[in-house]
Amino acid sequence: MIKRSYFTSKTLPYLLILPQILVTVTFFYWPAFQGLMQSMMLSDPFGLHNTFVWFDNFISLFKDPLYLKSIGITLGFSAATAAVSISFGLFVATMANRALRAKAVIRTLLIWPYAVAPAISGILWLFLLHPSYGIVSIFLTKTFGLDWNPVLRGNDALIMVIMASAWKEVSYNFVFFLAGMQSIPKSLIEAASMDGASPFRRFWFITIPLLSPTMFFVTVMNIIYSFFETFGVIHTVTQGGPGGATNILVYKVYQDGFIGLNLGSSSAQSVVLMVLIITITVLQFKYVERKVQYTG
Amino acid sequence: MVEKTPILDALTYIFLMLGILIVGFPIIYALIAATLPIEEVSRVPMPMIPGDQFMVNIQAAWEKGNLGTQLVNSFIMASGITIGKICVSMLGAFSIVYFDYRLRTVAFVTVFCTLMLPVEVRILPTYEMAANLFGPLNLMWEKLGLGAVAGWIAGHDVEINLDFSLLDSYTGLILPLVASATCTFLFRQFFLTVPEELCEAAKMDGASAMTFFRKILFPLSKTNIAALVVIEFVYGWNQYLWPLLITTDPDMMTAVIGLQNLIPQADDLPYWNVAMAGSLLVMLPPILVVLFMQRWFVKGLVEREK
Amino acid sequence: KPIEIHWWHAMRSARGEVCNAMIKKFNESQDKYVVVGTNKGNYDETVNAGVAAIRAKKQPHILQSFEVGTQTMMLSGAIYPVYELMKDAGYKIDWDDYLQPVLSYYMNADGNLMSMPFNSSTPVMYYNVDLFKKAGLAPLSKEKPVTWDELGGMLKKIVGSGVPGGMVTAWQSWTQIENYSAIHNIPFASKANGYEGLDCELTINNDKVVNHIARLKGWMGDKRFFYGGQKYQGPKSEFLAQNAAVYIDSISGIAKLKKAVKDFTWDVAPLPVESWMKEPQNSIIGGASNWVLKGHSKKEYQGVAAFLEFLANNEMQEFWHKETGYFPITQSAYRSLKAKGYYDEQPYQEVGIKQMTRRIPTKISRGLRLGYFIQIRNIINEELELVWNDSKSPKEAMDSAVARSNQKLREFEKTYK
Amino acid sequence: MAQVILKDIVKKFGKTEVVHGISLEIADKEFVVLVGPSGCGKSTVLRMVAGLEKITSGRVDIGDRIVNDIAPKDRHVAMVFQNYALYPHMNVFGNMSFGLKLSKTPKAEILQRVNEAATILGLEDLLHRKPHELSGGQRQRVAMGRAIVRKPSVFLFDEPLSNLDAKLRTQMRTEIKRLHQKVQSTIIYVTHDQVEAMTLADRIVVMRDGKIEQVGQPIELFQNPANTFVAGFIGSPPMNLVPARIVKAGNTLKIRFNDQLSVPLPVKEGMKVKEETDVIMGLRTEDFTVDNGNGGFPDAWKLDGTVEVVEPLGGETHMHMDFKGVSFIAKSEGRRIFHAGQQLRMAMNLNHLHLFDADSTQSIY
Amino acid sequence: MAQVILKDIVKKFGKTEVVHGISLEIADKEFVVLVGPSGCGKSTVLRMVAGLEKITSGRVDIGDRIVNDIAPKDRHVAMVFQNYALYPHMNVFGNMSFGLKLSKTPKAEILQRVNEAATILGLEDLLHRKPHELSGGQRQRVAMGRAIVRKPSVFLFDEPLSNLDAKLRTQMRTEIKRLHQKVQSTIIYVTHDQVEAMTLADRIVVMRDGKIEQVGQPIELFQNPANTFVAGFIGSPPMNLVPARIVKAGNTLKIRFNDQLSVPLPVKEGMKVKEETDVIMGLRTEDFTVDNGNGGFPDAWKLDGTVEVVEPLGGETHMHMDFKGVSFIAKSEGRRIFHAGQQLRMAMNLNHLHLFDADSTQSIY
Ligand SMILES: Nc1ncnc2c1ncn2[C@@H]1O[C@H](COP(=O)(O)OP(=O)(O)OP(=O)(O)O)[C@@H](O)[C@H]1O
Ligand SMILES: Nc1ncnc2c1ncn2[C@@H]1O[C@H](COP(=O)(O)OP(=O)(O)OP(=O)(O)O)[C@@H](O)[C@H]1O
Ligand SMILES: O=P(O)(O)OC[C@H](O)CO
Ligand SMILES: [Mg+2]
Ligand SMILES: [Mg+2]
Repeated sequence: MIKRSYFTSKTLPYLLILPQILVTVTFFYWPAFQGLMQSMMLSDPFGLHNTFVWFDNFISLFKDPLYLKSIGITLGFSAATAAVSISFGLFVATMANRALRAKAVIRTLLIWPYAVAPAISGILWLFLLHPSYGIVSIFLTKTFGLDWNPVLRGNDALIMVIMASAWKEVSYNFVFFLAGMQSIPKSLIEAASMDGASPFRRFWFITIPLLSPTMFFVTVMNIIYSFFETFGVIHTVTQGGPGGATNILVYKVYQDGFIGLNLGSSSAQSVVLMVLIITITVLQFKYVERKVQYTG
Repeated sequence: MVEKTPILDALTYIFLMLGILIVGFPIIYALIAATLPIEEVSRVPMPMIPGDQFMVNIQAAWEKGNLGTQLVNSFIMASGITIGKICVSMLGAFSIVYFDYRLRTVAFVTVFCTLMLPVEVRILPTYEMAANLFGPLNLMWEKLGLGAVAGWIAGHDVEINLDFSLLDSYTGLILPLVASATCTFLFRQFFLTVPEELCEAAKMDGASAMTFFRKILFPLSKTNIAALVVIEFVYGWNQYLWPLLITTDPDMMTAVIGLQNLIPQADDLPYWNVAMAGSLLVMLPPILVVLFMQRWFVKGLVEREK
Repeated sequence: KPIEIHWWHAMRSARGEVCNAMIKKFNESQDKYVVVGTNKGNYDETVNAGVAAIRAKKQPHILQSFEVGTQTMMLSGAIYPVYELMKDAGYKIDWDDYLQPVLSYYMNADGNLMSMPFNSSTPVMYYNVDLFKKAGLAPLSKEKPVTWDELGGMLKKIVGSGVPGGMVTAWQSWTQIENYSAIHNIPFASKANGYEGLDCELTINNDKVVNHIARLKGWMGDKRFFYGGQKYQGPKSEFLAQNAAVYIDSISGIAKLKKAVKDFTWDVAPLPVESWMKEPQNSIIGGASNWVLKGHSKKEYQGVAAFLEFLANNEMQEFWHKETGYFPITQSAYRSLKAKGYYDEQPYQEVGIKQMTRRIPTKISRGLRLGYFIQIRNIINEELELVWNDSKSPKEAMDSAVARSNQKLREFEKTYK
Repeated sequence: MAQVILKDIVKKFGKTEVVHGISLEIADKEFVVLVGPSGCGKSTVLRMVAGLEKITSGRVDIGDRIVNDIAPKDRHVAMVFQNYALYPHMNVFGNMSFGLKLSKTPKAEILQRVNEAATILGLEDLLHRKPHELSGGQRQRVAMGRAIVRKPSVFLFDEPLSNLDAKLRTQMRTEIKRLHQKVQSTIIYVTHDQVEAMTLADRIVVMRDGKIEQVGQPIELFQNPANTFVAGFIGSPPMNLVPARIVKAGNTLKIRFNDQLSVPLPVKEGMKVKEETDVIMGLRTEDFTVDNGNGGFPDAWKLDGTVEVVEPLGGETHMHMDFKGVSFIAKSEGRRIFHAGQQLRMAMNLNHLHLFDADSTQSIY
Repeated sequence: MAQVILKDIVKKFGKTEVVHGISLEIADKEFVVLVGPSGCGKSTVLRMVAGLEKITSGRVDIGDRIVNDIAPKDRHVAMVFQNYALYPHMNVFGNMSFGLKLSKTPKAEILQRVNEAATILGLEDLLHRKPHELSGGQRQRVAMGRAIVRKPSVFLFDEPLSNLDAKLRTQMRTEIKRLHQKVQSTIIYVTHDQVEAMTLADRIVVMRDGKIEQVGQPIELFQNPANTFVAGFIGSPPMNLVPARIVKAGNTLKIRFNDQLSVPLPVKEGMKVKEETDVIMGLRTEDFTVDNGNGGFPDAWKLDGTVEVVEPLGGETHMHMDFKGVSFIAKSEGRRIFHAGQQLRMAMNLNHLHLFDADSTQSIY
């Protein structure tokens, strides 16, 4: 971390880091502190009546079956989103890596959804999967006789937001997997083929294990994405419904805090999320430390 | 590889095409929808042959959604976040990597604790912060009884109410999102890979810290900057919850938020054609940025991993 | 330089345009003030934008809040009650001229008006005349409500005639529980629906409501009823697409239907009642009122008062009513329209007014005043959805809605103690 | 039975041909080293034998089969890569047994073979380590072990030592030599280090630009390089190569460097050098001796020169000499001290003279 | 006036001391090479002279100033780095002129100085190239050019050639030597390559573990290494170092390797070797000769041995020999062919014998 040849100056380094610190403290630490305080208070929506209640908000939160359900939904949603986008991304990346020609074109054709806002992705998929006029749902209903109705049925709604969220992440994962695969030394693959491994076995026994650091990173990023950035998707598509089936944690923070105006509970939920994210970050760093080495 | 696997090769390309098609389908469908008149688009199922109403719909979206102003806002917000983040984080990383000072570790930890925490989890207090930047000062004034002290000194009641709001301002859209360590982290990683000898050579050549930064480090960071420009521009452009909360003036709204006005709500006619036209318009700029700057973008993304 | 008056409202598309027209008229009518109207999204979003702004001390002068936010706003300590405002500004308003069911919703315990009624509505039943005819059904009366049983029979015929679905409803909590309770004089909550104390509790898990929900659920089996969702898709588009022949929504739906329906005839009828309810009560109001927020200068409040006064004048109210379907909130505006023969030409415009004023409101049909009502509505919506998608029985759902809501009510009570 | 025969093999990448029709017969159990400058096609040839690269035209036989269309795993060859290409996620045992597992070898046999190889290479105690827990030399050994367990009839090595430091390189070189003696397989070994080539090879193949320049035993290449390229490539410091002209002097021939300097051309049986031809004269640095009167060389072979640069290496000293405008590097025993500017009389041992045609650069003497 | 004097300099990184009080006087215009194994502190010493590293204690004088507290740019020193450290975004001209520009040198003078340096180094045509458009050798030259333009009184080189391949290394070595002759500055040069050290240095400083082991002219170190470390470090292949014991045999002393093998210890004036001491015997590989009867060595110096491994390098051959259980490496002229297993009678030239104390490893003979 420390460069050997540093500069010495009494004030300059402080001046240089100052803007960063200022912004961070103002818009990060102070709000986070406030959030923490708020999470231990009962307040009216207007912040005019505040009662300090210690951990009551947290206690009632974890006693609330709906919050627990929301945790479950979030986990399921994230896992599914990650699983769909990772497996699809991995699959396409594998194919692209096999393709000898046109890698650049393929990448161009696959990369752009990354740039689409989650909210817009939600709109697109809503349009595709809407029960009464979405082309995909019509296709599903007509072809497979499925009774597809995300407006009514929680599972269908969940599938819809998973699709909309995963779609966008596919390109992100694709980029990483392709890069990961390309950084696996060719000689390893060649050694495996000398050892008599078929393409499929090479993929299974060499590529996948060697991709595990990338896989881990991508998983973490996907989880963070589906925990937070999918807010736009949920907000535009289901608003947490039907019957709370798509009410993921971050949406619940918004719904309870901004729509329901229950600030204490909402803040407590934010704090829970913060702790969660910090844990993930720490894990991520720990893992990165002992990353598998490619060469050697 | 060397195996003769024509079937596998063919499958590879078939699957690739399929993959690209699946990934591309929503946009193709949106494109078609955007060319149709309202009657066609609300037909079930929607015809898959493009119509001729594209420009009409685009225009409708443009006007109805106030997209002209909002695209400009989005652009300002995205660029502001991009430039702000890059400036702040580059200087910060420079300080952390190239200087040795007492509080360096403190600064490092302070900054990097924020690495992965998205705005969403601290949204409410951040909002209040943005609403009045001097809130904490006022609070301290009250809580610490400074007012009373000042009053005692001045001999009369002193009321201080500093008031500086970032709501409905570009600063408000931008600044709170600049507070993240991802870029700083990336620059730090990059600076650590810059050979130490380069810095030493510059020192032997008589360069001061800032000269080294301007003349050597900055030019060397060009590709990293380019990568970050793409990533942060897309990030800024696609922000949702924050601008949703902080802007109330329609002339300050960003395009992604404004787009919600185009989506047929319970109380509108299903103008999906216009909604799709609007969506296309709003998603176009970041897509173009990503496509045109693909090379750097990929590099930047992948380097984040490290 | 004219003084700017900011008004945040939830009026969009058709209604938004009418609002803008009224603002424009006001601004042109004088040069001391300029009203700036801003749509802040739907009702929820507008209230939360307002709350956030109040916390941040960036509040507008006038905030539109739907009826559900009434208790929240009243207790907020952030409002400038309109009766005081108008008095302070020197306006003498004849409050008796206002529609009483509307006023009573927004009055405090002392009978003083806290917010200015603006867009008041009540739910009614829209139906597709053509589909009715096709199914061999006669048009419905605009005065006398059909019973739910009769409606059930009609819907059966309609579905039998090949229409994909029978009935849909917007605002399910408002129309099927809140108004159902009012019309049948069933308490929605204890303590006179919350008017008489923060320590009230919900009572919607009573047999009557549960049975009603169970009936709707039963209708889902043969498509006499289906669920159209809450947003984007909404029941209205089902009605528009003629997937449903009956559509329950606020009278404010008139504006939109007028604009959107091209290929069939529709009409309005009062909400159905139970056959045992010989004298159905009034329905309760919906829509929203304008709250004046504290923290501005006297001069500005002068302008606010002028604007509110302007909105309430006959000309504006007639315009508003005609264009949107919302009530004219003063008796005089109503009378003036009547006198002009407007309701003879457009009889459907009067269905809501008549339904709402058909009886003196009881303590139970007067309205609802609950803390965290926005969350409670979401809870009810959620629980109903769980009924619709077979996750819960009506009784379970209502029990759970009551339990969950009561918890919110207790939290609210604690906060304000 | 594992001779390897390359017949007119050509390799094109797209349109560029990088191997231009190479033919080579490698006997069973022979240790053949391919050398040549970077990019000359050594690896490409090796990889064609391995089956990792398609053969554009020509054919490769291993044992008594044409292997052009046989998959790498079925060619009975094993390869050791420059960067070892160990599977980082498997331990040493896993690395060595991977191929056997894939070919469904019985467990007991795998165990036995791996242990055998581990014993040969002294890896017994490392079987449970992951590659990143090994030193460079150990990794190198594992890579060889992975090759050995498969009992291939041909071993292919692609610069296996170039990632190691000098000391380890010397040590591993010896181990490879020992290994060859033990396993008795055919070995094709690529390097660009001529010391490795000289010390390891039964025969060296010198390549340049996708062609073979010369094939032969190490000492043969050293003593009889076929052309200036081989002459300059084999031997360190490299042979002095100086342009000159053959002229007639009386009835003998002389090698004339410039107006002032020429030496007689010793007559050799069957010599085909003609007068008035431009040549390149080659003489190794060790064929200079400081004249002390008793070297037994004719006087005409002795030249007066000036020492320009002295490079004392301890055991030997390299002197950059100038003889009337012609530069040579001479090697001398290390303990005598010379200094720049010194005048010296040097004897050239013209018995070891080489002459190359100036145009074709081929040896003509 | 640019002598460089190090006086008791110590360097600590945090709590670990890596340079333990080194003193050294370097004369004006002297070419001093620091050698030693990796991590011994060579670079650290150099960097303290350059001013890139604070001196923990002791002092450094350059010319007639104490420079401990003088900034690098004001010390009149220039440094060439191992990886060249060229500014990748500037062209050659930019790289060379950067320092001058920063010191506000007039344009005309910059131009002149850069051109001058470019001429010296043959870089005239490359001034507009970016570093990545240059070959390794050219980059190396630019790095030197960047140092030259500053007209420093002391040049510091930190392993400047270790990134180059063998051929280029030899060539650049000569260039550096020539450069020294031209610019006549003091040079401190760090390397771990002993050939470089031998060929370039006026004096070599051998370091180990932050201390100086020996300072001297190359040949002096080669011939009289102060201890086994220097003995093993200087010379390639390294000196044979074999443990032995001094025993009395009649009235002479003998060096006994084991029960079967011993050689007489030639008597030397003022010799302090005592009987019954454990020693390490050192003999260079070139001090073995295959006995042909006329080497003039006493018979007692001749031993019968077996050739174990032969490494023919062309010009010379290294033979790993076994003499009754004791291993030596012997170097022989290249043209004679030996083979493993051959029995040979070798003469040791005990005139060049070294003895080191087994405990202190210091030279005692
Ligand atoms: N996959 C490829 N595509 C195109 N050209 C290639 C490819 N592989 C090798 N070449 C080219 O073929 C030529 C020979 O390459 P090869 O790797 O065989 O050289 P080499 O003798 O092994 O060199 P080195 O000593 O550097 O390993 C080179 O010019 C190289 O650029
Ligand atoms: N900045 C530093 N912080 C801590 N220890 C250091 C630092 N720089 C060098 N060292 C340590 O000081 C010792 C000497 O390092 P130095 O770089 O001088 O060795 P060297 O002789 O140049 O080795 P090499 O030949 O590998 O370059 C080493 O043990 C090294 O680990
Ligand atoms: O559609 P509106 O404006 O009549 O409002 C309906 C309900 O009252 C909302 O709570
Ligand atoms: Mg190669
Ligand atoms: Mg070093």
